[in-house]
Amino acid sequence: MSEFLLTWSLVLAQILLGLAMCCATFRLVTGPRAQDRILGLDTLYVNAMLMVVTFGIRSGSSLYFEAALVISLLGFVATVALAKFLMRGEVIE
Amino acid sequence: MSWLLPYPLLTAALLALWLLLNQSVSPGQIILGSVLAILAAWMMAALRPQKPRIRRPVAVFRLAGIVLVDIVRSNLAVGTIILSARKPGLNAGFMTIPLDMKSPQGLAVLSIIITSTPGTIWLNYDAAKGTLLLHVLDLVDETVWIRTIKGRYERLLMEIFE
Amino acid sequence: MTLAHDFPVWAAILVAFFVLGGSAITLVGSLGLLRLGTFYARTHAPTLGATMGMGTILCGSALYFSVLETRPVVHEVLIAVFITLTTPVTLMLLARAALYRDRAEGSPDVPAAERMEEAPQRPESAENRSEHEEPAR
Amino acid sequence: MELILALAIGVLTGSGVWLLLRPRTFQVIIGLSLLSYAVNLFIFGMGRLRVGAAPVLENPDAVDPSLYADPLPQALVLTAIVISFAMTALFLVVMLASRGLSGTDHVDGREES
Amino acid sequence: MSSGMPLLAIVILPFIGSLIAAMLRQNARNGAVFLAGGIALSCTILTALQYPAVRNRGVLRIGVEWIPTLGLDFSMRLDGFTWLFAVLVTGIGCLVVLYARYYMSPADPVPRFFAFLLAFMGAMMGIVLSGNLIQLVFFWELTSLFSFLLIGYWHHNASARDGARMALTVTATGGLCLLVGVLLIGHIVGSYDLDQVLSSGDQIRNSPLYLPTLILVLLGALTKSAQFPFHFWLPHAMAAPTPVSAYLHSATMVKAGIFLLILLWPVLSGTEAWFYIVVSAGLCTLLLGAYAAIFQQDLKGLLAYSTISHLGLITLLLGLSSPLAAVAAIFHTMNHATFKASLFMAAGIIDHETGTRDIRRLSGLFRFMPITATLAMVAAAAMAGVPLLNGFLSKEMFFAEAAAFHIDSLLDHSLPYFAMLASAFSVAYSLRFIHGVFFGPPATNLPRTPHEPPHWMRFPIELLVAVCLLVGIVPAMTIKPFLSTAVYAVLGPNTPYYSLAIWHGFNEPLLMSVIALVSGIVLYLLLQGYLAKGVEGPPLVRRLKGQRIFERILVEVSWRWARSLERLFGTYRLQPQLRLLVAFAVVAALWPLYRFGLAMGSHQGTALDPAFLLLWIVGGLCAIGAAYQAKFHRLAAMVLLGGAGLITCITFVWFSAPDLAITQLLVEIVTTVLILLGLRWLPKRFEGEGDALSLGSRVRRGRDLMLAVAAGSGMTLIAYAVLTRPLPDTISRFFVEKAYSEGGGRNIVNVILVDFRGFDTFGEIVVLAIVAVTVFSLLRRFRPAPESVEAPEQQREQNAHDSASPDRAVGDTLSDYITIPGIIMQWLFPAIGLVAIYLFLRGHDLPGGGFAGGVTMSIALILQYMAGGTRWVEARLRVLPIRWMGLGMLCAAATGMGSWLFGYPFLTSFFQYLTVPGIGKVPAASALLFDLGIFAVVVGATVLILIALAHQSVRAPRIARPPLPAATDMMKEDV
Amino acid sequence: MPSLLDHLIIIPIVLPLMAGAAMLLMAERSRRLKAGIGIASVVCLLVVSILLLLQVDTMPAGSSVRTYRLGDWPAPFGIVLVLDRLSALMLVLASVLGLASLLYSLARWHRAGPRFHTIFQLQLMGLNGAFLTGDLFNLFVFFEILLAASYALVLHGDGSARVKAGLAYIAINLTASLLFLIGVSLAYGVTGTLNMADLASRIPTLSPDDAGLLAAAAAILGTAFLMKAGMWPLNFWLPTTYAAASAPAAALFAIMSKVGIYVVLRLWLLMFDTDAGPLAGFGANGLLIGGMLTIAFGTVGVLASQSLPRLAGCSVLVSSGTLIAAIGTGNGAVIGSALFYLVSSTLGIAAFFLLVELVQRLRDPGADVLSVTMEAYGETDDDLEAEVGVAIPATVAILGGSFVACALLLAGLPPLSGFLAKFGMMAAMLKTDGNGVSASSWTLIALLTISGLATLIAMTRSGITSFWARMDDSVPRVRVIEMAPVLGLLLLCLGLTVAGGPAMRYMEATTQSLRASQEYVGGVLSGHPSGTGPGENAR
Ligand code: NA
Ligand code: NA
Repeated sequence: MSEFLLTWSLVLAQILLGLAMCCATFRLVTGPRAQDRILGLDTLYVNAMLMVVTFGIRSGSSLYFEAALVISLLGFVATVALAKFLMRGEVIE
Repeated sequence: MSWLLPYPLLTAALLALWLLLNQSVSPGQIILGSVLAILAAWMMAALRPQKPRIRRPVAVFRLAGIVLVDIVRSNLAVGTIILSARKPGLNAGFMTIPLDMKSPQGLAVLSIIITSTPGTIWLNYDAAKGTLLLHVLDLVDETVWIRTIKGRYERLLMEIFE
Repeated sequence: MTLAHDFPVWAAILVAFFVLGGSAITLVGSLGLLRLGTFYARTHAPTLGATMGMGTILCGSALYFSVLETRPVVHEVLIAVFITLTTPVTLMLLARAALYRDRAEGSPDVPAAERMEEAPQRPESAENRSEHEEPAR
Repeated sequence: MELILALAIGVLTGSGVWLLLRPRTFQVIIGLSLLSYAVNLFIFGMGRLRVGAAPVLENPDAVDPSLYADPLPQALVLTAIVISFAMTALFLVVMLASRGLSGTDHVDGREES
Repeated sequence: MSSGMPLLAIVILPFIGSLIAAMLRQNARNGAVFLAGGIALSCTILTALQYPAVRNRGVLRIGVEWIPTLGLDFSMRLDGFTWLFAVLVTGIGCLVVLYARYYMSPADPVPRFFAFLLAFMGAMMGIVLSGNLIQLVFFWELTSLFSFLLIGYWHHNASARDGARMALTVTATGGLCLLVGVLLIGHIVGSYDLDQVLSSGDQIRNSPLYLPTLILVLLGALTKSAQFPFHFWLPHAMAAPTPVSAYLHSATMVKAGIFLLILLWPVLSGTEAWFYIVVSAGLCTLLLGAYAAIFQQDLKGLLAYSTISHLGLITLLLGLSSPLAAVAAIFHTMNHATFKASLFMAAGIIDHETGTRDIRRLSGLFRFMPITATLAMVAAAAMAGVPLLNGFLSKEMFFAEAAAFHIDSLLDHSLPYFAMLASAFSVAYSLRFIHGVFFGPPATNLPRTPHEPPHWMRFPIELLVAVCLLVGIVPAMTIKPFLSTAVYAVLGPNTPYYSLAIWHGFNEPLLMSVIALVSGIVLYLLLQGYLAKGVEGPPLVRRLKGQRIFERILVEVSWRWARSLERLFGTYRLQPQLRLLVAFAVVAALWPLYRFGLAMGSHQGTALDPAFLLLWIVGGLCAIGAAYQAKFHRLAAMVLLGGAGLITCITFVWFSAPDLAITQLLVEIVTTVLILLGLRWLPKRFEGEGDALSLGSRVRRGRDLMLAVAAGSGMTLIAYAVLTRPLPDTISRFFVEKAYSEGGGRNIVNVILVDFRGFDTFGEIVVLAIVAVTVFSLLRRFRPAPESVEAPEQQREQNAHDSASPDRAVGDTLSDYITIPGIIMQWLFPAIGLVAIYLFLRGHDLPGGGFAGGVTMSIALILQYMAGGTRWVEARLRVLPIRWMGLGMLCAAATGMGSWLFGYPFLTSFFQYLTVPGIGKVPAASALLFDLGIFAVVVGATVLILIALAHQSVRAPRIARPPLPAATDMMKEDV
Repeated sequence: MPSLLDHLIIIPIVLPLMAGAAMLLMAERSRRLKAGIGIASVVCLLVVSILLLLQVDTMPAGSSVRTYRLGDWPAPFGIVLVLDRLSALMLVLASVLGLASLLYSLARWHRAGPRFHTIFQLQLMGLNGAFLTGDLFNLFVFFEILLAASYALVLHGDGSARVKAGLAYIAINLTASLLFLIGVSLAYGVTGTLNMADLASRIPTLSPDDAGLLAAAAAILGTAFLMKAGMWPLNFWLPTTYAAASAPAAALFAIMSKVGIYVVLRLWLLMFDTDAGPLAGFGANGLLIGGMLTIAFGTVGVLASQSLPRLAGCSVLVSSGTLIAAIGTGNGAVIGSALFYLVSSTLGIAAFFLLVELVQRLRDPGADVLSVTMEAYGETDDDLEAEVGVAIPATVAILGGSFVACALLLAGLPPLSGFLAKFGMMAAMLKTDGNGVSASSWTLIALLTISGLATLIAMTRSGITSFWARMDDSVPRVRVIEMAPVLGLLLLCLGLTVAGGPAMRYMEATTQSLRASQEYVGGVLSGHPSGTGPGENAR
C-alpha cells in the first residue's frame, strides 16, 4: 500500500514538476524580453532542484541531496550575473 | 577572544551548517566543524562586513513565525489569483513606502521577507530618501501593504537590529 | 527504485500529500509565468515554488528519510535556508534591472525615476533593445 | 528512456553542429558548449543507463558490479567537463582578442565579401 | 682494403678542402689558391698513381658498410674507363684552379669560390668513382647543387641568378628522374651494386620495366648533358665566371651525363628504343647547337653552343649502339674536354684583357696577344676537326660510324648527311671564332687595352693545346694505351678493332671530312655579310627561345597553376574547414556502419518515465532555441544554453551520477559568469534591415542544416545502438570490487578519479592551469574592440542620471541596486566556503571531491567580486591564483612521487584508518592529498580566468589607448 | 627496493611538470632563473629519453616493451605507460626539438609574453605523455595538454595574424577533441576497455554485430588524429597556424603533427592487423589515398606559398602526407623507412622554421611577390653586371648555408638524410618479391618525386630572393644562440646520413615490433612492469 502510494504520488509529483518546468521553459524560449528569459531560468532552477529532491525520495537515497543543495546555494549565481549584466552591462565592475 | 571569534553568531551558524551537512553531532564533527567555522569566519572577517548586533533574540522568533504565516497566506492568495482570475495581474502595480530603518542588515532581512512573500517584490531602496519601491501583485489598497510592512516587519526588525 | 516495503502507511500518506501538494503549488506558480501579463507580475510567480512548494516537498523528504532511517533527517533545512536567502537576491536584482530598462525606454507602465523626466530621452533607445531581445509585445 | 536520451543527444548535437558552422564567433562558442553537453551525455550513455544505482558503495562489502551503474564513463565525463570548461574559457578570450584586433566577430576575422 | 684507400681520399679530400676554404678569410686569396691547387694536384697524382691497378683490365674496389638494411654500401670502384675520366676531372681541375688564380679579380672574395669549386670537384669524383648506382645519384645531385652555387657565384647579376636557377631546376629534375630510374634498375636486378648491374644487361633489357627505366635514366643523362630539348640551360650558365665555364662545360658537369650514358651503355643500349631516343636527341642537339653557335655574338655563347653540339655528337655516337661508335664516343669525350677547356680559357683571357666578349666589338687581337691567339687557333682547329689535331681523329671515327649501317630506317640513312652538315657548321663557327676575334682591323674603343696575360694564366692553355697536338699527331704513343684500357672497361669482350692512325687512306670518312671542311669555309664566307650586321640570335629559330619557354612553363605550372589549385582544393576560411571536419566525421562514422551493418541491441531498457520525457522536451526546446537565437540575441542564447545544461545535469541525477550532476552544475554556473564577463567586450550586434538572405547564403544554410541533421541523427543512431546493447565485460568490474578494499573510498567515481585513473586527473589539472595561464597572458595585452572601450551604456546613463540629480552622487544608482542584495551575498561567502570544504572532504566516500570543492570555492570568491566590485574585494582579499596553481600542481606531483620512497610507481595511493581520539576512525588516504592539489589548482585556475577578465574593466585608462599596428607590436615591446 | 632507474619512464612527464609548476611560483621578472631551470629540465629530458632509447634498443627481440603501472594498478584497469622503440624514438625527437626551440627562444621570444617557460615545459610534458601512454582516454588527456599548451604557444607574441590563426586553430581542435571523446567512449561502449593493448586483444573476439560500431569508433578517432596529422581535406588550418606562430613554437610544432601520425601508426597497426577478423586492414585505402592527396595538396601549397613561413607550413603537409600514405601501404619496409623519414623531416622542418625567422630579417616583405613577377615577365634589371663577387658577411653565409641544407632536406636531395629517407621508401615500395609493383606504389613514387622537385623549385625561388637578390646590404643581427640550434638540427640530419646504417636498423626493428602486435599486447597486459613493489599485498 505505502509502496504504491509513494510510487504513484512521486511519479505524479515529478510530472507536475516537469510541467512546471515546461511553463518556465515557455518564458525561457519566448521571452519576450531578456528579463523574462532570466526569470524563466531562475524558475527552472528551483523546479529542477525540487525535481532532484523528489528523485531522491523516489530512489530512497540521500546521494542526490548535494545536487539539490548545490542548486539551491549556487543556482542563483548564474541568474544574478545575468541580471547584473542587464542592469550594468557588466558583471564585475 | 574577538580575534578568534570575530563573529560568534556567524561562527555558530556555520557550525550548525557543518553539522547539518554532515548529519552528525559526533564529537569529531563538532571539533572539525568548529575549526572550519572559525576559519570561515576569518574568511568573512577579511571582507570587513558591518557587524550586525542582535538585540532581541526573542523578536527573531516572533518575526519568523509571522513571516511563515504570511508566506503561507500569500501563497494561497497568489495561487488563487493565478488560477482563478480571467486576466490575472490586472491589479498589479508599483508603490513606494518610506522606511525608518537604516540598518543594512535589517534592510537585507526585510528585502528577503518582502521578496520571499509571494505577491510583493522589493525593487529598489533609495538610501538617500529612505524610500522603498515595491511591486505588488494585488495592489487594491496601498495602505494595507504599508501597514503590513511597516507595522509587522519593520518594527520587529528595528527591535532586533537597532 | 528502492521504496521500503514496510514503510508505515500513515507516513506514506503524509509524504505523498507533502510531495504532491508541493509540486502542485510549484506548478501553479510556474503557470503564473504563462498566465500573468506583465514582467513585474510574473516575478511573483516563481516565489510560490521557492517558498511553499519547496517547503512542503522538503518536509516530505525530511519525513520520508526520517522514517526510513528511523532517525531525524533534517538537512533539508539547509536547502530551505539557502533558497530563502538566494531567490530574493535574484528576483530583486532582476526586477530592478527590468525597471531600469523600462525606464530607459520611456515605458509609461513603470514609475519614473525622480530625475528621469528631465534626463534627455535617448533617440537610439530602440537600438539598445535589439541586442538581447525582441521588442516587448 | 534509452530512446529519449539518444534523441536528446541527437538534438543537442544537431543544434551544436548548426551553431558550429555559423559565421559568428559567439555562435561557435554556444555551439561548442551544446556539443560538449551532447558528447558528455554520449560518453555517459556508453556505460548504459541505470536508475537509482549510483556508484557509491552503501555497504563496503556489497561489491557486486551489477548493483551499480558503470562508474568509469562517469569519471571520464568528469574529466571531459573540466577540460571543456577550460577550453570554453580559452576560446572566449581568444574570440575577444580577435574581435578587438580585427574589428569583427566573424570567425575569419573579416566580413565575407 | 688499403689499396682502395686512395679512392676514398680522392673523393673526400676535395670536400675537406672545401670546408677549410669556406672558413678562410675573405681576402685570403693565395691561401685559397694554394689549398685548392694543392688538393686538386694531389687528387690528380693520386688518381694517376692508380693506373697500374686498372691497366690490366683490373678493377679497384673499396666498400664501407653504410646502410645494410637498404642494401646500400658506400663503395668506390675504379676501372680503366673511370680512371680516364677521373684523370680528366682532376687534371683539368688543377689547371682551372691555376687559371682562376689570375682570372678572378683581387677584390673578389675567392675562398668561397674555391670552396664551391673543390666541393664540385669532390662531387664529380664521387660520380665517377661510385661503386653503386644510388651513391652515383647521391653525388649526381651534389654536382647539380654545387654547379648551381658556382654559376650563381656572381649572384648580384640577375643573369647569374637566372642561369643558376635554370641549371639547377633542369638538372635536379633530371636527377630525380634518374633516381627513380636507378631504383627501377635496382628493382630489376635486385641490387644497386654497379658490378652486378653491369653484368645484368640482358635481364634489364628484357624486363617489362625496361622502357620506363630507360626513359627515366635518359632524362637524367640528357638533362645533365644539355641535350635537346633540355639544352637551353647551358648557354645561360655562361653567366658563371669563366673558370667555372671552362671546368663545368668541358670536362665535368655536362660530361657527367655522357659519363652515365657510357657507364650504362653495356646494359641499356642495343635496343630500338635506345637507338631512336638517343640518336634523335643527339642528332637534334648536334645540328641545333652547331647552327646556333655560328650566330652567337658572345664568345662564351659561341663556345656554349658548340659544347652543346659536341655533346650531341657524343650522344649520337652512343645511341648508335655499335662498339666502334662507343669507342669514338669515349675518345671524343676526352678530346672535347681538352680543346673546349682551352678555348674557354682563351675566351676568358680575351674577356679579361679587353673587357668584352662581344665578337662584334673584338677584332685583330692577334697583334696584341699573338701567343694566346695561336693557342686559341690550334684549339679551335681541333674543334673544327682539322687533321693533326685530336678532334680530327675522333671526328673521323664519327664519320665512319655515321656512314655505317645500324637500324634500317630513314634516320639511319640520313645520318651521314647530317653529320657532314653539322661538321660544316662546326668549321664555320670555329672560323668565326678565330677570324672574328684575332684578324681584321685592330679593334678600337675596347674597355681595356689588350695585351698578353700573365704567363701562368696562359700556362693551362699551353698545356692543353700541347695535349691536343700530341694526341692528334702521335696518338699511338700518347692516348692509345689509356684509351684501350678505358674502352675495354666499358665494352669488355665486345671491344672491336679500331685504329688511331691519322691516315687510313682515301675512304668515306676522309671524303666526308674534306667536304665538311670545304663547305664549312664556304658557308662562313657566304655568311660574313649577314654576320657583319650583328643581329642577335640565329636566323629561322630566333623566336624559339628555350629559356623563355622554360620560364613561362615554370611560372605557369609552379605558380599560377599551383595558386589556382590551392584555391580550388583548399581554403583559408574557418567555416568550410569546420564543415569539412564535421562532414568527414559523419561520413567516416557512417561508412563502416553501412559496410558492416548496424543492428540495434536487444537489451532490456529502463522503463519510460513521463517526467523524464518532459525534461527533455524542455532540454530540446532550449537547445534548439539557443541555436536559433545565438546570432542576434546572445543573452537569450546563453540563458537557453543554461536551460539545456540544467536538464543535462538532471539527466545525470536521473541515471545515477550524482558527482556528474554536481560538477556539471558548478561548471555551468562558472561558464555563464565567464561568458557574461566576455560579452561585455563583444560589441552589440544589430538585426539590420540588410539581412535578407541571398541565394548563396540560403544554400549554405540549407547545407549546414542538412549536415546538422545528419550529425544529430548519426549520434542518435549510434547512441541508441549502444544503449540497447548489454554492457560488455568492462574493466569497471575491477574498480567496483577494489574501490573500497584497495582504494579506500566508497565513492567509486572519486576513487577512479584520484586513484585508479588519477593520472587522467593529474593531466586534467595541468590543462586547466595551462589554459588559465594562457588566458592571463592573452588578457595582459588585450585590446578591446573600439566600440566597447567605453563603460557600458547602462553605466553611463545611470551615472548621468545620478549626476543630474541634485540629491544623488555618482554611483548611487549602483549602490541602491547592489547594497542590499550584496549584504546577503556577503553572508553567503563563508557558507559557500564551508560547503566547498565539505564537498572536498567527503569526495572520497560520497559525491563531491576536489574539483567540485574547488569550483565552489571560486564561485564564493566570484560572488564577492560581483557584489562588491574588483577594487572592493582586492582591497580586502589577496588572492594569488598563479601561486595556488603552482602549489597545487606541485602538491599533486609530490604526492605522486611520494610513493617512490616506498618503492611503488608514481601515484600509488596509501590509505589507512587512523583512530583519532574523540572522532573515531578517520580515513587517511594519500589520495586526499592528491585531491588537495586538485582543489588548489582548480581554485587558482578558475579564479585567475575570471578575475583576469574582470580586471579588464579596471584597466580602462590603458585600454583607451589606440591599438598598435598589429605586426610590429611584439617587436616594440621586445627591443 | 627498486631503484630510481625503474621510474625513468615517467620522468619525461613528471620532470617538465615539476619544472613548469615551480616556475609558476617565481616572479615574472626572474626570467634568467627560469631559463636556467627550463634548459636544465630539457637537457635532463634529452638524457633520460636517450637512456630510455638505449634501454629498449638493448632489450631482447620479442620483448622490447616496458610498462609502468601508474598507481601500481595492473593493466588494463589502471593506466600504464608503455615504452617501446617507437615511443622512445618520439621522446628523443621531442626533447631534441624542445632543446633547440628553447635555446632559440632565449634570444628574444621568451620575453614576448608572460609565463613562456611554464607553457613550454608543459608542452613537452603533453607531447611526452602522448607518446608514452598506453591508455586511450589518457591519450585524450595528454592531447588536451599538448593542445592547450600549443594554443598558448600559437598565441605567444602578439599581432592579429596570430590571434586570427589561433582562433581557427582552437575552434578546429576543439571540434576534433569532441570527436576524440566520441570515438574513445564509443570504443569503450562496445569493448568495455580503454587500454589500447586490451582493446586490441578484444577485437578478435568481438561479436560481428559490434564490428560496425567499433569501426565507426575507429573512424571517428581517425578523423580526429588525421586532422591533427594534417591530412587533406582536414589540413587547411595547418600552414596558416604554423606560419603565424613564433619561430620556436613553430619548430616545436613540427612534432605536433607527428603526434597524430604516431597515434595512427600505433593504434592502426595494433587494432586492425591480420587477426582482427573482418576488421583486418580496415581503413588502409583511406590512409593511402588520403596521404597521397595530402602530398599533392602540400606540393601545390609549397609552390603557391608567398612567404617562407607558409612554405615551411606547407612542407609539413608534404611530410605528413608522405607518412600517412606510407602507413597506408601497410608494407613493413616502407613504414621502416617512413620512420626514418619522420625523424629526418621533423628535424628538417624544425630547423627550417627556426631559420625562416632569421632569414626574414634579411628581406623586405615585398620581395616574395616580386620574385614571381620577375620570373613571369623576365627582363630583369641587368645594370650591375660587375664581374666581381660580392663579399658575403659570415652571418649571411651561415644563414645561406643553412637554407641550402634545409632545402636539400625538405626536397629529399643528398647529402642530408631526406634523400636516404625517400630512397628507402621508394626502394621498399619497389621491393615486391616477384609480384608486380602496384599502381598505388607507382603513384606514390611519382608523388614523392614531384613533391621533392616542387619543394626544390619553391625553395630555390625564395632562397634566391632572400640571399642573392637582396636590395640592401645590411647584415641582420642574429645571435649565436639563435643560430646554434639551427646548425645543431642540421648537423643531426647529416649525422643521420652518415649513421644511416644503425639508424635504419633501429627503424626496421621498430617496425617489426610494431607489426608484431602480440608483442605489445602481451608486454602490456602481462608484461614486465618496471616499478613493481615487493608483493601483491603490499598495498
Ligand atoms: Na515576493
Ligand atoms: Na591485433
